[in-house]
Amino acid sequence: MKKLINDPGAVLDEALAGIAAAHRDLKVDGENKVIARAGGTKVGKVALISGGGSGHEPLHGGFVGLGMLDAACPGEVFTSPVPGQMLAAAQAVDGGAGVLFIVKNYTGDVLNFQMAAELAAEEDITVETVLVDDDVAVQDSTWTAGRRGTGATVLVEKIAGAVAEQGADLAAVAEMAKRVNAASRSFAVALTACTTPSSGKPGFDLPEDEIEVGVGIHGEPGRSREKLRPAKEIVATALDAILADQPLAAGDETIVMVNGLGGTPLIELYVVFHEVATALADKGIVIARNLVGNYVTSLDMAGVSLTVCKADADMLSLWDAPVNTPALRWGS
Amino acid sequence: MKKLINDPGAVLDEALAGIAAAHRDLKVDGENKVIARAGGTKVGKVALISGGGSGHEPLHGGFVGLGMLDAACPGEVFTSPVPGQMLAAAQAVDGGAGVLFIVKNYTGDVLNFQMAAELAAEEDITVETVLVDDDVAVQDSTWTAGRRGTGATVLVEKIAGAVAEQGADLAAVAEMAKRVNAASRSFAVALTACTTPSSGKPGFDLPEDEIEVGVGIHGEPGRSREKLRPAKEIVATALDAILADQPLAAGDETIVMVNGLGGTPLIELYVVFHEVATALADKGIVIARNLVGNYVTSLDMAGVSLTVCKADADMLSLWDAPVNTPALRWGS
Amino acid sequence: MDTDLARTWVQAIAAAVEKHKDHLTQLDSAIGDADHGVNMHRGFSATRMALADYKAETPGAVLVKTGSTLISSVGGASGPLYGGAFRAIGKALETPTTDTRQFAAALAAGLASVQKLGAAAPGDKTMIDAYAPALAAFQQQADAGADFAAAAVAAADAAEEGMRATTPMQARKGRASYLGARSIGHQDPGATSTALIFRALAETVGA
Amino acid sequence: MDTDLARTWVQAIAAAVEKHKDHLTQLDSAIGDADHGVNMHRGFSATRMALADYKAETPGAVLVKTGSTLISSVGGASGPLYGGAFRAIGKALETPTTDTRQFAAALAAGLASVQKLGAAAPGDKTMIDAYAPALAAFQQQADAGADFAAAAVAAADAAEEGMRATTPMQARKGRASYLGARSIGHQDPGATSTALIFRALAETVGA
Ligand SMILES: Nc1ncnc2c1ncn2[C@@H]1O[C@H](COP(=O)(O)OP(=O)(O)O)[C@@H](O)[C@H]1O
Ligand SMILES: Nc1ncnc2c1ncn2[C@@H]1O[C@H](COP(=O)(O)OP(=O)(O)O)[C@@H](O)[C@H]1O
Ligand SMILES: [Mg+2]
Ligand SMILES: [Mg+2]
Ligand SMILES: [Mg+2]
Ligand SMILES: [Mg+2]
Repeated sequence: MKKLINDPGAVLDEALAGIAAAHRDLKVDGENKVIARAGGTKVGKVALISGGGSGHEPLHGGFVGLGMLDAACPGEVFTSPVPGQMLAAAQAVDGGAGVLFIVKNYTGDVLNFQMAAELAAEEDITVETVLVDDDVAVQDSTWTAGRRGTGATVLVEKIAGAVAEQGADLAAVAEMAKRVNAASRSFAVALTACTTPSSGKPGFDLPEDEIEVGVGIHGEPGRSREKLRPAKEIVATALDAILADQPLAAGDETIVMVNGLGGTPLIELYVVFHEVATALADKGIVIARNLVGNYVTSLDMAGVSLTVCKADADMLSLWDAPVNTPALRWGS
Repeated sequence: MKKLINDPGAVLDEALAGIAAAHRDLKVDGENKVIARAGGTKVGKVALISGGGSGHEPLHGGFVGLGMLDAACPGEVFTSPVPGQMLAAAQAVDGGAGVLFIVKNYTGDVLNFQMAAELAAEEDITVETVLVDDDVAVQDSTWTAGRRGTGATVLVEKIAGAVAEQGADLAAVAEMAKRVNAASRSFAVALTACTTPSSGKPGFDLPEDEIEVGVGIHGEPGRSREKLRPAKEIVATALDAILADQPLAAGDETIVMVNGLGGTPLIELYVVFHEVATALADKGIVIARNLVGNYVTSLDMAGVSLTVCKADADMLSLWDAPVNTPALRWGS
Repeated sequence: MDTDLARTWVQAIAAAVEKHKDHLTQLDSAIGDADHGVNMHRGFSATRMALADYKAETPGAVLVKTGSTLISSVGGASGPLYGGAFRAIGKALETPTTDTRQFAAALAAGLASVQKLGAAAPGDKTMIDAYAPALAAFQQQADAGADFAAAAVAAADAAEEGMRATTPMQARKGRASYLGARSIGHQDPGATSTALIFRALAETVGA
Repeated sequence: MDTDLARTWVQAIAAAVEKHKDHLTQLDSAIGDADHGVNMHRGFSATRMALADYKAETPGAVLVKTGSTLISSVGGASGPLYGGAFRAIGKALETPTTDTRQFAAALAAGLASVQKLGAAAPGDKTMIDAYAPALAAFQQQADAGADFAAAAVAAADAAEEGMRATTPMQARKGRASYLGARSIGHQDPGATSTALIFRALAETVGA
């Protein structure tokens, strides 16, 4: 294993120290492992908290700031955070208008956030929880832990964050978060496996000419193992899976994210985006907004995920609202 | 070779098409391979043009926009662009106040930009050229093609871009670019080699327990091949090399960039930044501003480069000036 | 079971987890995300520390503390599940000593907690597939009037059998469920740690 | 040399570059950035196309066009260097036909262009180490009154010898210079393509 770390057990603490040193707009509570806005939450604003295992940076800490999250709770690498973290975060950022937990649908995250919500309720903090479960690679969700939460998390956090910033109440913020999740689908393909610091070995073996189609962001297996093929065909596979699950019509407006899984050069992501844009244009589907880059990574995994959100006018205008976080920044 | 591409020969064209589709604020001339601001250059503003081989994304196209470059000329992967590109760029963005070429010091880039400057002069466009040569890994520069241009390019483009935006004339913009370059030093370490699409094989062989210390952004060899060691020691090596070349005193203010080479997870970059911040703090050196992320990459290479710029008050205030590009964005 | 025995049991689990950490992680790397050993180790190290200067009057207090510490230190799916289970077991052991039947009832409360939280059924290839047979064996022994040590050994044996029986199962809960049929042929990490927990109990009371 | 011969020469270079593309890239991968073959191939493919419908009255016009096309299509260090060289050679061949001495002078102008632009000296492990001996051999033959074909063969032989002589050299220019002593033991890619260019000349005039 080759990593720029000191000690596999210290990665999270040291990365948090680095985040604290790098970003003045963030306040890092190293004890409770909470990343929050330095300025705190405006009284009366609904606070958004997300979290999950580390190793997906910039998710979630990189999305803390004006117009997006109020706090993030990073767990150990690929391990859900513990309820105490979310409770500490909720206590730190509750502005009196309640807290929205944005939770990616993994058993560990769901259970820990659920316990945190119970603890918060005991402290008289009102909590609503929204599950993100956009990964269409997971079929038969009655026979599994359900669809995994992946790329749509960024869209949910951005759009719900914007509506919260505008002063919406907790129910309305939760409602918008659910709408964005319901409108979003993702699908990922891995070219290589990722290696966690603590295991030191790639999570799975992938021969030099094969790809994992439908991979999860912790290296969970996908629908199938297939031969490496051109970007155009990989994009077709991902788009087919997404559109089979949520058909889109000509004229529909979308927000599209082409997301690198951590080890993929940006130039390849642009090649992929070109294919996505071409394929959607052929169907008359409009890419109204887009993100191309590393947003929800899987450590050093080479590969790409595609997220398509069928966006209505509200979502688009909330998308355009100012955001000022380490990883997403626009407007003013 | 595992890459998300269609055809090794088409990577640049297709990536440019992707950039064009993704960024409304940019205008991409696919014929001449020029990425420019969609809005053009204000009359009377000095235009900044940079360029170089592709494979270092977001450099340079990702730095085109308000407060930074007016145009970028991407060459083939790891191959300098051709003079016709720079000429087309100069013709497209000259606002009558002249053009600054920002050139990383590689023989190919230097020669091609030099020819472009001659061609531009024939078209009555005034051109100044600034060479960036910050890589302290190259010793004995009298016996080599000189120091390579790497991470400092981002700082030069940002700060010179800001002064140009304020209306400075060509001489003043060039002067500031030179000042930033002169104040900056970089050093990189590779954990893995990168693979170009056309060669299809890693540029060098690096055993599982070794690192290339002082590597260049095209996989040029560094000072030595050494055993993998903890981030703290790798940072010490890089910082020692940088500070040996340009000693800094307690109280000196710096802009520090911890830059991923393409295949390094962001969480590791934060671990590295923590080490840099700790080591500089021990010496009383102030990190006044910082960047942590992928800015000057080397395709899929795992590794990190460290850039330290001894920044004066002018540089810091220009650093803070608004910038609105795909890869760097703040202010308003 | 008394307070000291509860402490010794938790220590024994911590020792077993430490010893089998890499094995658990390896199992989790085949069908999960390669962290179960690390997670359990983090949790039981924290528990060891938490119990060191914790004054308890009942075995229940020890086990509630154990559960709370697991919840606040493990993360992942196993943290709340085991944490909730130990808390439930502990809450059912309010007297300074308990007999075999009372302990069987406490173990049943623990399993109920896991099932309530995780909504998994036997056969879903989870810790339940070791826990449920272990509980059944313990109960049977208790009902038959066996002593604590004999019941604990029966439970440990049953847990290990249940653990091995997860290998041919297809996972339907947790991360392994994403593998679908590909999860078949691998032993469940959580069932494996559950077997360690029951074996630790048997060794503790047998010693 | 006349206009047709100039065209044939450039075609022959293009064919040789196509054939040896991977070899050139492989050499460049050892001490450079693994693109020399791709660069040269891109340049001479473009040149082939550019010359196809280009009406030229002199060999010089063909070679100036070749140089300009290389400049506008190769990039890297070799683009301006070879482009400038062909332009300089072409500019020295203004008449419809030229004799061996005139061609020697043209080749000299080409080398001067490379040296002016790249500032490399013989022994720096660059294309100059093939070009300079090739030119010297050609000049010597021309001065001795040899015919064009003989001079070209001598030049090609000398270029190849010069190319091989780059192997033990330590690079002082271009990307390979960063290797320092580690560049020793590898043949220079640019010297290798220069040898192809002179061999193509010999084969063209000898055919
Ligand atoms: N819903 C569930 N009910 C019971 N046990 C579960 C459930 N989901 C997962 N598990 C158990 O948890 C174990 C995995 O724990 P761990 O690896 O620590 O957490 P994570 O899956 O979050 O990484 C699985 O092997 C399984 O036995
Ligand atoms: N300053 C120079 N003078 C002469 N030849 C040079 C010089 N620098 C580089 N070269 C030649 O160029 C060759 C490399 O060309 P190429 O790989 O196409 O360009 P790049 O180095 O930009 O990738 C080297 O092998 C060397 O022969
Ligand atoms: Mg986990
Ligand atoms: Mg090159
Ligand atoms: Mg796990
Ligand atoms: Mg080269």
